[in-house]
Amino acid sequence: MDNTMNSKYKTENINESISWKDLTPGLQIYEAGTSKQFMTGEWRVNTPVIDFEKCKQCLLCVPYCPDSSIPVEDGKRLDFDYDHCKGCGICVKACPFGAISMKEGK
Amino acid sequence: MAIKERMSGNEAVAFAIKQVNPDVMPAFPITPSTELPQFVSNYVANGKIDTEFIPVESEHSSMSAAMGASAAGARALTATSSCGLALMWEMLYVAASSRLPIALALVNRGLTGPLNINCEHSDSMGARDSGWLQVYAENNQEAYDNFIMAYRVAEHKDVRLPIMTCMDGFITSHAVENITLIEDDLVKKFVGEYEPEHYLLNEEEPMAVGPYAVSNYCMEAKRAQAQGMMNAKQVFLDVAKEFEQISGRKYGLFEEYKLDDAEYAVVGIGSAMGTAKDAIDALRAKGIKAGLLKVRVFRPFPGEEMAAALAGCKAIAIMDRCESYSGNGGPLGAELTSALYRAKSKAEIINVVYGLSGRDVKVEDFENLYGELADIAVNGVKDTQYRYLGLRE
Amino acid sequence: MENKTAFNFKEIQSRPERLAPGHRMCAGCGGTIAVRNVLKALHPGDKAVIGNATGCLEVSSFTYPYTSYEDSYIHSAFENAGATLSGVETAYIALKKKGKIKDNYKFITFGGDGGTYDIGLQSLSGAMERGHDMVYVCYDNGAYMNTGIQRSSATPMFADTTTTPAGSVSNGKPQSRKDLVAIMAAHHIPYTAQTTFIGNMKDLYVKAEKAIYTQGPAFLNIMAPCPRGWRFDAADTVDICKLAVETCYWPMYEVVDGKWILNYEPKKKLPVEDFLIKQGRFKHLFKTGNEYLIEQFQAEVDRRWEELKNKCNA
Amino acid sequence: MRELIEIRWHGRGGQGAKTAALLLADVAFNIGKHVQGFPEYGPERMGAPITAYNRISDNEIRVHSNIYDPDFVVVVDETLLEIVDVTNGLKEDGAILVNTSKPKEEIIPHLKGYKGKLYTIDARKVSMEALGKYFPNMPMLAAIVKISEVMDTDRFMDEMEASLKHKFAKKPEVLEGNMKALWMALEEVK
Repeated sequence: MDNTMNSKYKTENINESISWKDLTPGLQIYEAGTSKQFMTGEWRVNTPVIDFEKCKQCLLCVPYCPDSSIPVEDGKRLDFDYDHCKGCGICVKACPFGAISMKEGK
Repeated sequence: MAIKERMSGNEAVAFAIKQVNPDVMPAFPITPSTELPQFVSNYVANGKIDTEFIPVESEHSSMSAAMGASAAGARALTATSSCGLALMWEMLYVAASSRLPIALALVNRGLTGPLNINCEHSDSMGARDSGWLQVYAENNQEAYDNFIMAYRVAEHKDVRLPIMTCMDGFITSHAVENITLIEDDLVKKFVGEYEPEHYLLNEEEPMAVGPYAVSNYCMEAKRAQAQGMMNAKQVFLDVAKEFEQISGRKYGLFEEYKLDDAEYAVVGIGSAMGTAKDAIDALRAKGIKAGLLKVRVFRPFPGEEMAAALAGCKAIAIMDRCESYSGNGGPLGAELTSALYRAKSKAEIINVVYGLSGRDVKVEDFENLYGELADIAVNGVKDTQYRYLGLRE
Repeated sequence: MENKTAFNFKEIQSRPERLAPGHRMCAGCGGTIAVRNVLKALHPGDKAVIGNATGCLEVSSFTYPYTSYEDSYIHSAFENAGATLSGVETAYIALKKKGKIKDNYKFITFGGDGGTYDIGLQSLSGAMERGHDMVYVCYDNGAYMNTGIQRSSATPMFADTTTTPAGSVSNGKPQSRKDLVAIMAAHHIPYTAQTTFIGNMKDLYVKAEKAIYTQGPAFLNIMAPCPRGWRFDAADTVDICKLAVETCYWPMYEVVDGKWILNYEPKKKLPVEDFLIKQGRFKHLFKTGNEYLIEQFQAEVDRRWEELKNKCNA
Repeated sequence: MRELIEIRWHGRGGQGAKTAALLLADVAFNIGKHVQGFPEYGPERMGAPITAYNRISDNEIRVHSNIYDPDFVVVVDETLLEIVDVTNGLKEDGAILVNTSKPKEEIIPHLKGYKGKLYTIDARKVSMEALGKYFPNMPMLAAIVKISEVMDTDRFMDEMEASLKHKFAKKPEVLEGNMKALWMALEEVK
């Protein structure tokens, strides 16, 4: 298989306007985690906001996020991944320190 | 060179499985294919095969596990009959649309209603639109040969579809007949190693199989799958040509027996076509120009090619060992009639349903049928073009 | 087999994400929380193949061309996640034997309660009985949510679903829940456990790790609240889980090599109505005159709790 | 030998008629014949009447129907004479072989006026004497080989010895008993 063939099968090159000849056979995908390219942040109506002053970096909010939208780096949580956060608000209640609040809108 | 043996059809296919030595075989027993998992289990128990056998709890699970194994990068197969195939039905479509080159050794038996264990093609014919390649055998030799060629077609990059190799339940599966086997090393070389381009257990590249696809992708995906089926025609022929080199046996998409100058032709599938050959020889001795077209590859359907081969015939009986309950004949009848129409055939055509639930078909049945064709060629189709053979009226 | 390292919450949270964002599950979906955290229990660097029964998770986490899995993934149908993954696991054995693959792989499959308790029960039972080295994880949200909240055999008694609607002559689902964990334990597999999301989810991580790293088949049942189907505000997920455990509606326990172990016993068992009242699907139970239904529900919870304690003390 | 020999076996499930048919196919194959050996298909149950078939030919056999006009019929269990039409379609220039201890005169009335030859053998006696157990298929096999002239009996015995030696490599006493049963049957059939 040459390189042009391989890049043809990259998720970023697959969209709803390409020919049937250019789809991956059996609609298989040969990459991992390509859903990152799909921005579910657009679904959000209300938005969680973190107050890093109050945040104790206990990370308790992290496992409760259904959208893997609380990135952790070097043992510390970063700001929300607003490209993907759907604004469910679970993290607000998961936080024992009241560091997360919801604001209306995006 | 070639090894002369005598074996039942099931033994022959089991022997082919042993020679091909696939990676994974999930299977569930059902008459008359039960011997296949039994033989393979015996090979496994005695270290004669590397195959991992999975004694699944149903045929639905055999096809599901076969899919898992195939997607994972293994050469997978299963075997079944009748209701077992029906229980797999849903997964047949999924296996094909996932483009997984699984082999299924099918031992044809009628679908239940009423319960019966004998030969009929209603099981595989019902699955004819599931996206599987289908190849049929007249006898144990062809069943063996077809299985050896199976993966070469299914795994071909232009095809990538699962394949069903079919033989007649009991008549072929359980009858001991002469057979010529091919040496192990020749088979091994012919079939080759399975080296899939993408697979779940590829350490270098993760892969995802079986998505939900919105309409904007689905129709295109189905068209792409259909292309694999169309491409398979040429691949079947190419593989058969190579096979001839190791076996000396010639295969096409179908077999023509004394069809060149035939005025009256029978078209059919499976073991009864051998019986028809005896009838043809007897009729030819009397100067009657009888001929036969025996379908080997049913999926993809070689309609154009068959119509061309039948071009000189005055009257044709298309035989279905299957009632499709369309009220209009059987599946082969429907599809070939349409191909003949497109080829502007002038032949008179009848569609004959025969051999249901193991109803025997004799040489004299065929002799009578050819007699009827001779009459039809002159006087046209009198009663209905769709009729039963060997039925008590 | 046992997890040798002590539980380290921060370390687990720092592991690379194995369920990528961008999936299309509902906002606040409990099923996704279950999947994400089970996958976090995989040791970083270990390879895995993830299986999946058709359901909300499948249609939302692998919507062509977007896969949310950082590992290889396979879905084939609704009722066969057990069989499908058993085929993958067997292929692994075959290919490893032939020297075609070198890495070690783990096999984890997810199904909702529809695909697990009901239509996929046979396939699951077969896979567990045959002893494949795999984990089957049921994210139990107690109804067929993907098709629009129809009852399943995991639906609690009296729940209002679209096929057991509460009406003028109906109190919702007449039957109580199937005890699938006991059925799985009856397969005498090495590891079976039930959990949900509590506190820092230590219980879930420990069980997931045991399930994944125990040789042979393992089954995990995880209560995964569905805000839509249960009718509560997604933000209340944490409370709902806590109440399910504190009322003993959803006990946390495990069966290890045939030994039943209760992992948590509330200091003060709360009345089940505390759990029920939070959810719209039980609203009709709180109408005047329906107190007896709550009593019946409580009696069932009590009976099962006592039975479980007996098993664990035996 | 006839160009194509067709044989029909009548027995009861569990008696070994099907095995005998397959054994006959085996030995005929070993001497270079084209063969078919197959039972009439259905759920096989101990004691129920069963039918099995052989075709043996010098040419390729393509026909796949049952046998309606056999050259020979073998009746492994004489009690079947009363319930099965064993001579149905049997060619007059062929023969029927019946496993019985009775004189032929007592068998003839059950043959519905069949004009061809009747052979009998007491397979029970042969089997008990040679093997100490009742396995009728070996004596019946030897007898039908002799009657049908499907092959030379010396050649048949050589082939059987070779294949039984292979099959019972670890049980020489079983080999000996079976060979004795075959020898006796060749002598006793009349």
